[in-house]
Amino acid sequence: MQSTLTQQGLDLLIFGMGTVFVFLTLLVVCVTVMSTFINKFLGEEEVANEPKPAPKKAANSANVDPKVLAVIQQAIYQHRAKTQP
Amino acid sequence: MQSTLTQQGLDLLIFGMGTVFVFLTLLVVCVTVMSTFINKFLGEEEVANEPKPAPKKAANSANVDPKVLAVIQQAIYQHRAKTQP
Amino acid sequence: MQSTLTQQGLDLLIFGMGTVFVFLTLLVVCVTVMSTFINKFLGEEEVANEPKPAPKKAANSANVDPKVLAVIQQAIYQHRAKTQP
Amino acid sequence: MENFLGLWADSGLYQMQWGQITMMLICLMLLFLAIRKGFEPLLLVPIGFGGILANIPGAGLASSAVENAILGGDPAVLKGLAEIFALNTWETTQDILNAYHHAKPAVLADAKLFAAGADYQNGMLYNFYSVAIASGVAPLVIFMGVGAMTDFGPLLANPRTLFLGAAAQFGIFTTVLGAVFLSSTGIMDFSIADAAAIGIIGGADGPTAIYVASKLAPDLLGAIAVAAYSYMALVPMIQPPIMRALTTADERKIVMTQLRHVSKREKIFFPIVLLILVALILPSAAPLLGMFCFGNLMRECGVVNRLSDTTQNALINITTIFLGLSVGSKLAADKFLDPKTLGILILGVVAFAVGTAAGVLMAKLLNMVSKQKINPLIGSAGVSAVPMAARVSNKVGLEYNPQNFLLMHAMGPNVAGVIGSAVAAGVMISMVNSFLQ
Amino acid sequence: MENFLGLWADSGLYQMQWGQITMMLICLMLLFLAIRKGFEPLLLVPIGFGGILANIPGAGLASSAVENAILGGDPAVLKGLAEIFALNTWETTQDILNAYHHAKPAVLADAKLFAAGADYQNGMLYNFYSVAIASGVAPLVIFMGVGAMTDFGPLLANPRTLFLGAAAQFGIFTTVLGAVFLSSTGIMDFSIADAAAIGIIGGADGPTAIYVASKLAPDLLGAIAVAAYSYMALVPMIQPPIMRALTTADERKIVMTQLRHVSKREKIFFPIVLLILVALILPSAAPLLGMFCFGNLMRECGVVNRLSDTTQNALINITTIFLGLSVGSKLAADKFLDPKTLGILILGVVAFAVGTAAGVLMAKLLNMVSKQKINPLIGSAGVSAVPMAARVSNKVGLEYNPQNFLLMHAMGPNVAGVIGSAVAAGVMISMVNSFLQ
Amino acid sequence: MENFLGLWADSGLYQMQWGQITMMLICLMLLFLAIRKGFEPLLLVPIGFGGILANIPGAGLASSAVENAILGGDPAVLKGLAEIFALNTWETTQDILNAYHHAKPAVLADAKLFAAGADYQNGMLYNFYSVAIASGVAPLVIFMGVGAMTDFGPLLANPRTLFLGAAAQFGIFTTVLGAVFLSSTGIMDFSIADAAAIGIIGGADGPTAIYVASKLAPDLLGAIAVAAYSYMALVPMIQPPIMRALTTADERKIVMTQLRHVSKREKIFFPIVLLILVALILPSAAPLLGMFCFGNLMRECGVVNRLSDTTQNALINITTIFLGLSVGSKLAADKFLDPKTLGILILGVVAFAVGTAAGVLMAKLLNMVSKQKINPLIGSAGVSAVPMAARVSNKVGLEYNPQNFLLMHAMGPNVAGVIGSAVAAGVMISMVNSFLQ
Ligand code: NA
Ligand code: NA
Ligand code: NA
Repeated sequence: MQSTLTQQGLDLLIFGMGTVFVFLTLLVVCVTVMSTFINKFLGEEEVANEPKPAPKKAANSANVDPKVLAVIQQAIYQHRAKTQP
Repeated sequence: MQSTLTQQGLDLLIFGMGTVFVFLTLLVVCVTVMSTFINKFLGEEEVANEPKPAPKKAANSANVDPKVLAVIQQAIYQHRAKTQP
Repeated sequence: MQSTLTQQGLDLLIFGMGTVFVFLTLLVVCVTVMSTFINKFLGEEEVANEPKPAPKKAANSANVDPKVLAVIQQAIYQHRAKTQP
Repeated sequence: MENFLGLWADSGLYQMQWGQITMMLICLMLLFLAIRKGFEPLLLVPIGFGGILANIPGAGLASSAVENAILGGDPAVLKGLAEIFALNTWETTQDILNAYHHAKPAVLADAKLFAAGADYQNGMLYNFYSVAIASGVAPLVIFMGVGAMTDFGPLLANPRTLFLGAAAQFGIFTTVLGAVFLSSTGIMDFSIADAAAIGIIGGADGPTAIYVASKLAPDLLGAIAVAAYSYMALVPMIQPPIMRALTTADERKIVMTQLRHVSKREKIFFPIVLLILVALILPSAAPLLGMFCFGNLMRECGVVNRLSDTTQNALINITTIFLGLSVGSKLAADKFLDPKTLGILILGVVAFAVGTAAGVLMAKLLNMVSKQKINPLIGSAGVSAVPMAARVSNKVGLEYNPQNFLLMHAMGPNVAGVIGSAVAAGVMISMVNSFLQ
Repeated sequence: MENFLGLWADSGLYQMQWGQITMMLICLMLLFLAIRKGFEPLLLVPIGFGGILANIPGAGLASSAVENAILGGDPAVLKGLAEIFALNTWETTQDILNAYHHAKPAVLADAKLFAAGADYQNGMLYNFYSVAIASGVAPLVIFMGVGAMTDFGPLLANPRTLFLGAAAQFGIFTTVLGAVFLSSTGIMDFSIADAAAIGIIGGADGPTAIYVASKLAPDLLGAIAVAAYSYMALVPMIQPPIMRALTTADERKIVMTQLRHVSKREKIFFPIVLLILVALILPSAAPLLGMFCFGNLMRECGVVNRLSDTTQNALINITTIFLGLSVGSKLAADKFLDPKTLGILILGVVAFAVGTAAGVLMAKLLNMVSKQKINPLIGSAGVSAVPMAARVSNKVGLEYNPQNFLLMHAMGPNVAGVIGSAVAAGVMISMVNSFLQ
Repeated sequence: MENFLGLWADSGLYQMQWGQITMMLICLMLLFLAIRKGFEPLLLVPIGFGGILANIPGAGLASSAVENAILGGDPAVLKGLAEIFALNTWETTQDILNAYHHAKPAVLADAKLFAAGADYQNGMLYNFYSVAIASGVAPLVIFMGVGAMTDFGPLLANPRTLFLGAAAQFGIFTTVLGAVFLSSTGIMDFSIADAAAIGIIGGADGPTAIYVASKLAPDLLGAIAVAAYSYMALVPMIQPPIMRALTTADERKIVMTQLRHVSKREKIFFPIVLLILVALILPSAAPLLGMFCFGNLMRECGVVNRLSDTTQNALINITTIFLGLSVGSKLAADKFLDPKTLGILILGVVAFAVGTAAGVLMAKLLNMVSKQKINPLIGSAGVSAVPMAARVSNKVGLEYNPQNFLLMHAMGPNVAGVIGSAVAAGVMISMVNSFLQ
């Protein structure tokens, strides 16, 4: 039974939007349950197999003198220019 | 009409070399026109969406003490040896 | 002539293990001959087309003050966080 | 002399058609927008350049071996191909091209062997397209890379923002209706598959749009991708008026409570929970969301950093280059210079506008039923366009309260929008396929 | 309403089978072991994730276009395929699937064209598997990367340790016998090809195991790869008891003489010597050992550092991602949830144990005939499992003499084990192929 | 016992032929030149190593599945293949191999399915070659990378140097004539396609030579690539005598005016202008020059640095590895140990010499008609061989005037030579194809 084009468009709107909302609502529920479960039962004992990836760490900390940083940055550029093929 | 091998070789030489010269001559013309146009009408207002790529900048400037550079380079090697998998 | 499964398994064991031992024994011989030859005839004149790859060099040397290293490492992180897309 | 004439007849100038000139100018404009105006340059530079390559007359870079054989025009070859396509009568090479485009795979296989036998080869861009897009792999790898670059922290801290991401997908489906309307009124001629592929522009997510278009409407892929990326770049112009029109000054000044800290463990579990939900509810979204979750798990699990780094750098960059060139191969004049493209461009901007509005209105709706207020300006970020839309929310917010930084709050709906449009993509592919069977 | 039912019938929940749920739980456990317990995460994270994707009901991500066409269940399509497979009578779709799995390449080509004509496509993971593993390329590239990361210095300083690497391969071949025994007593049903593929788990080398399994027993690849990587991660638990049981306290305290300096030139010549030996003696090991030697030559020759760096980073990482996902595609329920998997897991641990014992005993044998004593604890490192097994030797050694650092000494047999199992792989592929002809 | 004999019969030593031993020695020499003498190591290390792999007897790494089936020698398989190739009578397997090499694609497809049905597989290097070179993609990607590494500043500052790059291509076409002459006098047997492919060695540009050879004379690709890279490495020995012979001491001391500053914008426009010129004049050069311009635009436009970086590093390195191994696969004894190879080596050095001379003479010609003098030593840089040839110009210049740094001036003709040989490649492919139709 081939429905008309308009009917198909309406179907897409209704069932598509419906699925999106159902899915994301379920996700809200699951995420809330998950977060509650983790924070309640598993405690804040962090998974620390490896240190936090470095770049992110750096993005927050800024305890290096900007002038020193500039010199080093320059040095790194030169170093790269020398070592890179 | 299949020409002989020698004829084909000569054709390649004449038309090939001809095309190379015609093409590169046209390129000389176009490039000259382009440069004149840009420098005359568009001014030297540089496209500066992003800073010049770093390595090139470094290749020209050399205002870091070579000794400091050596230390830092060493440090970078150690740092890499430590952080790289 | 399709031999039985057990026979095939035994064949694999005998000829497989045999090949492994023969091969690695030959490798021991070849490597010993090679090392002797190189160290005797070619001398220790190192192939020095390029400096030893940097990371390995660094892994052995440790003549940079760890505190300086820490600062520089930090600087590198910041540098990366700034320059990396 | 004969050779000289041959070279001249081979030259681009001799074979150039107006359509190709027009397309080259359009592609040059895309390059200008990308390089000078910063319009999503990572994609639009390769797309624009690929588009120029695709329109070089006589080079056939975007054509398959069979197309090149047909365009070659050798009578014996044409006759052979016509026989393979079971064409009894044909007048122009266009007839054979049409037969080729509608041929069944088994016939195509014969035609390919015939073209290879006559020494015709696939164009470079055609090969790139086949490997990168027709197989579906490039958009999926990009999605994996995007997953590896996405921090779900803000979304996990405030899961309600997922509703904003859901609402903004309204733009997708109303656009589908719009395309269907244009079609039923006879203004344009879009099939339901075309309409769905056009709608996904409203998802404001490049790889999703390319993935859906490659599945449902490969002919429109060029126009859809160009529209999607262009409008994503235009978000700072499209969204603010709509956001202002639908909110009061008081609403725009709402200060949201600071986001709670999200633990590493929550971030590790999230992609797995999302994947399982996809598996249970919507298998048709599994390729897109599966790769997305995989990238995110690699990022967050902390034990495969070297894989995650490569995914975020070398792998996504390489894929982007070939994806862009491949999309460019679909900017051939005969496909792009069509009234449909105009329709796609108009419908695309409608999609963005409706999605923006729906996101803002959903935020206002949530404020009616909830105590913890949401600044409706972050609703517009639900369309995706990461991170542009979130920045727009932040910027408009700062105009009304210079102390109110909405960026992190807007990142929640922003990444929710990515999930939302991937879900929408899954639904549409699944439903359209069932319509067509 | 019809559409809603369609969506529900399409949903994973509706189509989910117990096998798929079980496999998902198993894969989640693999992810847990990889992320929380550090079990070879670089491989087990992608494998586990790929396994979940492969078991999403209705998505068919791990199925070929023909399988998807059969599972689609359209009567006309089934009829067409049954005709192509020359099935006169068939009752369930399983009959057609069986015919598909036993079809000759020429028939398969027809079936593929038919499935493409009916608009069915290969699943994403199936494509990954075809490109990465069925072609053999991914394990070979990984092997090249491993070669580029391997320092043969310790082995060159003490070539006798190659005998330890040879002895440890005993685990491989006794396991083959074990599998054959299980089969001949009727407990399991392993062919000689299956037995050989299972035995290679004892090689303790992931890419070698995957390469051999893909050639000899693709159906068992998932279980074999999971067993190989899991046991490699369990080496610190499997090996020490065996090492202690077979050695006396005095033997464990043997202090080995410091390794001599190995010149750069020796390191450059070694991969070439090894390659030539392979060429002369065992061409069937040429792909694996050839790529390994190539990687190592790039590393040591000092003039192609940029190639070597890329091989060790971007290239091996990209390949690892797709290799892992591809292996995961073989964790489909119908393949993995089979008594054979249990047999593979049991035989795998036997292989590790026998290999460990053989390595230790070989070291003791060498001590009987040679003046320069070897600490038998480094014999266990001959199984490969680089660098885990060498670390275990070191750790156990330190327990008995806190000044006795065996790590560098153990690296010799450790890398010798890699060569040994690649040789064993070559022999087995060559012999099994001759059995089957 | 039977098995032992089988293993012995399988071993390389038993199957080794003199040709293979010779080729291995040649490849070892290539490795020696690359590693010890620094001859273009990035390419010659993979090529040399690939060449050894290709000549491992019995491994069939460089053979297709059909070739491996023929070489396997099973009577039933041979009979089946002979039927497919419609051979009524045949005596040796060589007859069937010949039939295979001349078969039409449709017949090849049947033969492939038959070989697959008999469980034969493509060798590893054959697969690499198919994917990397036969498809044309690897040389094009390398060209993109070279584009991303090229600074056109010196050329834009002094566009006249383009004429030097044009003149140096004279070496290409005279070598074509040379090859044709050898052929017409009966000394060698080169077709016009062979001659064109050999001539391109004079382009002094590796990827261009490989690209043209793969299109026009795949059988000669190994020898052509080896000659091209070897002579590029020998540029410091080949060029200086010619440069000295054709110039006076005064000419060599000419000091050129410093190059003007070139604006960023000119550099951005240049690849676009070049591309449009290619599109208008010479579509057959579009693949090579298109990718080259694309790489350069990514480099200069400044908004896609992450793509440009990856192109210059991970992507070009990965491609180089597989390109090199693939070229090595064409160093099989039966192809390389042929009088033609000797002819190619001789013609190649002639090409370099003529190109060098033509470049120098063109510089002198330009000096006759122009006021601003060019040091004719930079004319030799027009052959390409970037940046070796420019360095040679600089070095010879310094010998005669220690204050005269010609390096930057020589970079202009040097990169012009790359464009010139890509143009020549386009013309030759286009003209040879028209000859053959
Ligand atoms: Na979206
Ligand atoms: Na091993
Ligand atoms: Na050149």
